[in-house]
Amino acid sequence: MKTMKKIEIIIKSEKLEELKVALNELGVTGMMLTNIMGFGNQKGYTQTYRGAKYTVNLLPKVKVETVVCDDIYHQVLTKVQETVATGNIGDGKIFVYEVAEAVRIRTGETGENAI
Amino acid sequence: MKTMKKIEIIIKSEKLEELKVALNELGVTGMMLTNIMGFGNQKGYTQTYRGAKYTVNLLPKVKVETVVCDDIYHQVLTKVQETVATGNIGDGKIFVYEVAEAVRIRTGETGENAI
Amino acid sequence: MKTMKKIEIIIKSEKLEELKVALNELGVTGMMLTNIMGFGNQKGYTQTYRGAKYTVNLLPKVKVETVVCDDIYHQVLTKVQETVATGNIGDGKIFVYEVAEAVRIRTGETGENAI
Amino acid sequence: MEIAELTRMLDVTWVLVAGALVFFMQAGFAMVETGFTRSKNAGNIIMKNLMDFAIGSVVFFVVGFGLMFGESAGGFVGTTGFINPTNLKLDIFETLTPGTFIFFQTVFCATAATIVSGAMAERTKFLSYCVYSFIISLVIYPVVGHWIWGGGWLSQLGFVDFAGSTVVHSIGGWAALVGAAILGPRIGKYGKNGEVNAIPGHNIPIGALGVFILWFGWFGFNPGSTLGASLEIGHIAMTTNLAAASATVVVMIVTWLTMGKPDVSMTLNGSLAGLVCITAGCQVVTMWGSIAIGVIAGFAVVFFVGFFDRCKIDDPVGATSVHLVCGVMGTLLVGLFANYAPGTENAITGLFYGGGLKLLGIQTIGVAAVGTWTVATAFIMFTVIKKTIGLRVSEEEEIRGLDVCEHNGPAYGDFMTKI
Amino acid sequence: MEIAELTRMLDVTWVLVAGALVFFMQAGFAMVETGFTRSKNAGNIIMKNLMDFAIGSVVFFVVGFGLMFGESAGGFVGTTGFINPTNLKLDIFETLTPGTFIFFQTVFCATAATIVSGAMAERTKFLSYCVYSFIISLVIYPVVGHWIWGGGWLSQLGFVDFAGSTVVHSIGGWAALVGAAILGPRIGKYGKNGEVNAIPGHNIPIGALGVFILWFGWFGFNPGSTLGASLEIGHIAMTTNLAAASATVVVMIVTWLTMGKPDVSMTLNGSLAGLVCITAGCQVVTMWGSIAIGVIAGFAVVFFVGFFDRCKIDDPVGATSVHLVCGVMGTLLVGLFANYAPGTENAITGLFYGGGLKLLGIQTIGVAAVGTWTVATAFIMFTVIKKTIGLRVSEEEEIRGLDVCEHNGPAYGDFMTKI
Amino acid sequence: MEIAELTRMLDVTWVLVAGALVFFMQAGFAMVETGFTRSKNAGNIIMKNLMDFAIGSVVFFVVGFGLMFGESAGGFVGTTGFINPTNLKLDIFETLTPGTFIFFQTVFCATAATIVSGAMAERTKFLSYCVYSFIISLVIYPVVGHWIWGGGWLSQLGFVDFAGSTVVHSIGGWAALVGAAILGPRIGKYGKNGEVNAIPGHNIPIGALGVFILWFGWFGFNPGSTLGASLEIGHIAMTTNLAAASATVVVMIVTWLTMGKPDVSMTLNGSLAGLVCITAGCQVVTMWGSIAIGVIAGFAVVFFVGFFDRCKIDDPVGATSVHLVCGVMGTLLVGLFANYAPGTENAITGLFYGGGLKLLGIQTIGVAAVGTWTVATAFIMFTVIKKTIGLRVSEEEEIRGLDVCEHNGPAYGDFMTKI
Ligand SMILES: Nc1ncnc2c1ncn2[C@@H]1O[C@H](COP(=O)(O)OP(=O)(O)O)[C@@H](O)[C@H]1O
Ligand SMILES: Nc1ncnc2c1ncn2[C@@H]1O[C@H](COP(=O)(O)OP(=O)(O)O)[C@@H](O)[C@H]1O
Ligand SMILES: Nc1ncnc2c1ncn2[C@@H]1O[C@H](COP(=O)(O)OP(=O)(O)O)[C@@H](O)[C@H]1O
Repeated sequence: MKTMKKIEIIIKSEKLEELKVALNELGVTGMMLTNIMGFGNQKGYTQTYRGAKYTVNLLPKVKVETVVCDDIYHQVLTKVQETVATGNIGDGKIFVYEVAEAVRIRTGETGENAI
Repeated sequence: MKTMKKIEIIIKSEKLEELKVALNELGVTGMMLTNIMGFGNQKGYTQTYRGAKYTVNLLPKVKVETVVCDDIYHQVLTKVQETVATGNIGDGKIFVYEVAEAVRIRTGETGENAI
Repeated sequence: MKTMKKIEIIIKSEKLEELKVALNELGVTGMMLTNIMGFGNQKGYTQTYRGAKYTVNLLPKVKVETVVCDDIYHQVLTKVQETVATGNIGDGKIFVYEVAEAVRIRTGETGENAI
Repeated sequence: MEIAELTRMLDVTWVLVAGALVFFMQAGFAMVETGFTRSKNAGNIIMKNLMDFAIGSVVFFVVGFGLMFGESAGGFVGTTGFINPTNLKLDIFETLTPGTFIFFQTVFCATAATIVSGAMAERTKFLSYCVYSFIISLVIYPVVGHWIWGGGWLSQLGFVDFAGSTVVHSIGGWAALVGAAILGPRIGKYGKNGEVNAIPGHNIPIGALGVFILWFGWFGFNPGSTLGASLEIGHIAMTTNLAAASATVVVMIVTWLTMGKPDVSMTLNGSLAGLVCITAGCQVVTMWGSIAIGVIAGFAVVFFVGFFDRCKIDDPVGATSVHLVCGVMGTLLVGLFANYAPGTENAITGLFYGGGLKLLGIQTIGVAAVGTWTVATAFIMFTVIKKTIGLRVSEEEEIRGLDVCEHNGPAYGDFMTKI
Repeated sequence: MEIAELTRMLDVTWVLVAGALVFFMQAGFAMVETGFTRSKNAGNIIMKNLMDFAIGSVVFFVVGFGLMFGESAGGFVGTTGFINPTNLKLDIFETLTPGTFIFFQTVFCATAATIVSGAMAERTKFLSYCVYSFIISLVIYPVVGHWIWGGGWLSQLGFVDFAGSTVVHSIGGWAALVGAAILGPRIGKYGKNGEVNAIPGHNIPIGALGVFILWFGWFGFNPGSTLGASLEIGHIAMTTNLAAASATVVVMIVTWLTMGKPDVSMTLNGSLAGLVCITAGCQVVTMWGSIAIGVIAGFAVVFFVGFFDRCKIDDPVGATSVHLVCGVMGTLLVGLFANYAPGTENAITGLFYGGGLKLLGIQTIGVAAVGTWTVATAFIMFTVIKKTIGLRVSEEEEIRGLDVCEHNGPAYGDFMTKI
Repeated sequence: MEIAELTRMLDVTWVLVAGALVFFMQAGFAMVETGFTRSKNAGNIIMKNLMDFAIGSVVFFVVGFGLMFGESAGGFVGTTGFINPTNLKLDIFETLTPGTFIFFQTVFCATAATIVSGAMAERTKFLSYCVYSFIISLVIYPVVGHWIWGGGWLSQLGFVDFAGSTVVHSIGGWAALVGAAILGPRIGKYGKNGEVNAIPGHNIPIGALGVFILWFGWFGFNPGSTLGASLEIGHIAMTTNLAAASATVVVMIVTWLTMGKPDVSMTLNGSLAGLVCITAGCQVVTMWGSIAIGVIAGFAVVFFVGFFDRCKIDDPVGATSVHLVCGVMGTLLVGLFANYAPGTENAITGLFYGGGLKLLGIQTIGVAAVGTWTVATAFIMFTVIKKTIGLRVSEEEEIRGLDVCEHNGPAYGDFMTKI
């Protein structure tokens, strides 16, 4: 049985459209998008509200998760990195995890067939 | 030491109540619910706003995560699939991951005792 | 190659500030914060709206995720538990997962160098 | 300029301003109903409030006004003045001009019509609602209007409904009750074991704004019903305000004592309850009478919101408790509290001021007659709609929300909604 | 007190109340424009609506009023009354007092100015918008105002624009059109293959509230344009209301038939279209005439929203379709539907009532002249702004949102927004 | 009809309409305060605004009015007219009728009362706020009202406060200051190292709507304070509008220059600052005087918002800077800018127009006296409340939000809020 990986991509929402296109081209079968607040090297910015300063150090990011078969996993990693990178701080991260099992609820299929 | 698994269930929010009941009956000790936007086989739909068409291809879904001991893991998988399946596109997916450790913050207990 | 872990911490939002400070002191390089609704030992509460009772058993929680190298992993676990614990129901949980790979999108660095 | 003409001008000016304030109540209703229901139906409820006014304005002009103020057929219904109501020879046209009077009557008709949308919110088919709007403004409201304000049989009996607790609010309320009952409750409102589940509103601030707008508009609704400049309008504004204020205080206290905490949306309903309840008698009761009426309205609205829930009639915004219950009660209370111009020819005196039971009897007859007419016609109307085009959206549409299914997408395109 | 003085007082009272209602339309514009655009720009659009009124109030007082009502230079522009407009010797000051008249004119000027913010929403630099506000209230509006309401050449021709379809709405609309065209569309509005992408508004309920507020304010705008107490105001309120109502119904039906579902925000635009379209003729057309005008406005607004999109002129809130198209059309339709005081000296009669083509010709000249003037001056103004301080924010600012980039953070600090 | 009676009717009509506009300001306050605070307390702030009006309406009718307008005890307080204020024999009842006058005074009293909720928002116990509302309308406001408008000692001195910069706004402002100081800042507002942390409001559009509503209502508040039809109301509307507009422009520029960007919520405060500041002198200053007053108000409000923060007095909506500072300043500026009816018997002339220091002196006495009285009584009241039922919610309640803890759940049931 081939194994599967979950790729978790943290990006700015501006890059989402491009990423979606890229992933579709690679043939990923699905994605989950979550709004998150990120904290990383990008240090946030300062705003003034009614004369009082406040620092916004949690920045809105989008977390894109997709589960893929091991075959295309490396391809996806490379393509995503290339698509999204601008070279600026705050470009984001990719984390990868092993997936122990996958089930398609509609049919009950499992493993690779489910994704 | 027995191991633990995280079960990640992506469903439509309509099915949430039933899923909650089912998981409770199985004796899961907790859940995390997240609003996500999903993209899968279900192709979205088209709306007309002021005469201009736009496609909604990201559909709102709920991600339900629960960490369970290996004992009940298979039971949970089967039950969830049965409870949620309607046979229609968009029913959702289940993904499973290994959990390396769990801690109950209140007491500091770890492993199986923590869940 | 040293491995990495993802630490997933579920807490009440009141504790978030303290947790952020603690994690920063430990030198974690980034975090992802997500709004979730949690269901656990804490049984929720009952509200009355226009004379009708309703039970709120999903409580708003914050999920804090951080990916760390194995070196500091144990340290983080202990520190977080100590910082956040109040001894009351609803203090939250920590779950840990193996990370198979990490990429810094900006530079393309991978593994430990990426986090 | 002669003094008579100047007087007319002042009459026209005042009634026009009052009419504009009453028009603005449409915004109030729209905001209350939007705020007290769920975000997935916000665009739909807006649209219903907009369309009942728009459709109603046209059909009331073309037909309704004639039925209400045309030459009377036995005190039951008007029979002339269709298509061109300005051609009617009404006395009031001599002072107010046709335009002003028709305008003022139009916004009153629209108030009755718009009450129903709240009670039937979150599950009614949009097309069916348009048909309902058409019919209430075409015939249901004008006929009762004829009885009471158009010189019909109830007005001849001596029935007192100064600004429309019965004509406007109870008609809207009865239709709302019948509609909500035939329609059935929203999915999930009542549990299998009979428990009542709360379905909280999504935007209390905008609902509260609606209540403030309505309260504001009521200073046109009640004082404007003098249909001309008058020294009485100050008194009317006071009774209106005191009834609303005391009802608000009572509901706040009652919910605090019986539900543990002062309930915001119910207290807002309380203000409306006081306003509806004083509407019939605002001119004929004393200021202390208005406080008493407000207090009674406050108790009533809390009780009846619970009562209708126990009857499994699901009224998301409390329209029946506010408009029907307090409309009826306000009309009856005139029979107790009226104390107008005592000792004069025009005296209107209720039981508590030595007027005996006569007025109370007349008020009861009026309430019963209007109730019978409205329940009967509304029942026929909603049943026919149900059997033909259908009254209710499908279960799937109800769950997904009417904005996405019946209109052009969500009302709040940018905000994330809770699980 | 003498009757003449009392008459003056009634005049003053009525016009002041009407003026306050017109002021309130500022809130209506702000809410419509906010609700129909995205949440990331909500604070900015609020600020623009606030500042055009604030800046405009001051400059119109200091300079604009003089250009509009000062001693005429050849019917083209006023030349006196700057700095201290109260010193002018206008006849109308004798009845309305200077304060009341200047106040009323100020709020009209501000209405014209505020129309533009909607069409240029979500991408215009705030500073540039302030400059624009300054100039339209300083000169663009007052000059046309002089032609039509200040005794200038168009009024001498017999041009009829009772409450300002042309003076107020078409000026705002022309400037909006020129501004939106020079500015270019929002990022993402038009696809590479020419497709039109919807960018839905973020808060339909508050947009709808804005429409209700505008409709309410229009009962000051149109009837108040009598500039004194008058028996005509009831008729004017009726024509105003019927036109708005019938336009609303028509748009609801047309969108339902052509787009599959009744479109909420477009129907709300429909109400405004009817209101704008009846504004020129509200006093001189019959009630049935107003219904006809409303119906035409309804069709027009739906067609032109699509039309401007096909021209790739991005107008987020439909301001050009509503104010320009219906403003122009409403003015022309006076030439067809006018039927005022037939048989008297003051008769104003359009083609359909046997008045021949004369009035229509005059109306056309007026529309053309105002269009030429406004397009020319607006073009110069926006081009100069573009070349100097720049008209548009940077791409990054547009994507992140104007609230964060041009002001002090998001308008909704607590709510999560969608991906 | 006689001319005298018709005049009375016009008086009554005008004052009633103005009173309704002033009532509507309650909606404005509710929206401003809701919009400028956090979503977790939105239902609570609504409820406070509603209840201070409801409670205040009743107690002012029963007791307050008598204290304000009853037979004077040495110019200090009224002593008759309790329970049944309509029985008083006031001259003004002869023109306005008791109902109209009491109504108008009620809505003014409620304005003073409602100011405080903003400054004490997001942490005050609801019960304590109800007690406060009761007391301010019962005694604190009526006593000062008696001094200045009830024929008391200040009015006899020649103190000028035409529409209530001192009576209404400074009373509300002083009470707000004392309340906010005794209550302490919200958790997290001031850092350990003395830094001021911003706690942004959650709904700027609705806050802006509130400002527009207030501005609109002010056209009742100021011109209506003529207490009868008058040719002066146009002038008053102009000074009101120009002051508000120029203050708005000034704040926009000042925040831009000093904070880097034009601040939306502060600019909105600027409009209110101008309105409050012109309220005392709106009738007695020239239009250019009103612009000057507006400019001063604009500078003041920006400075004092910062100043109170440096004093660690946490006023979430800027109520003290707007109502207290500009109320006091507006009253004093009358001493400089007054130029009313020069050369006549009724002349009121300030320093800048050759009136010398006398008026300024009287104004200062009035400001000081009202300040002393209000600070003293408010201090006692809030201290007693604090010692008995407690003034502030628990820390946990403050963090979770008052809507969930003190009422029946969140105000926005459907929207997800940020972390
Ligand atoms: N170690 C980490 N664990 C979890 N999330 C991280 C980690 N490092 C970064 N992130 C997430 O990735 C986002 C982008 O990271 P950042 O450090 O700004 O990128 P870059 O390294 O390209 O500058 C952060 O906002 C955060 O949400
Ligand atoms: N490979 C995948 N990786 C991540 N999420 C997925 C994947 N496939 C599906 N999903 C998620 O599951 C949801 C339902 O999937 P869908 O393909 O519509 O179900 P079905 O296969 O039953 O038609 C999607 O909206 C998406 O969020
Ligand atoms: N087995 C589990 N799987 C997933 N999430 C869990 C699990 N147990 C608890 N949680 C999450 O942790 C939160 C806190 O758990 P809770 O049981 O209330 O803590 P405690 O055990 O300290 O009382 C819950 O709201 C839930 O979101």
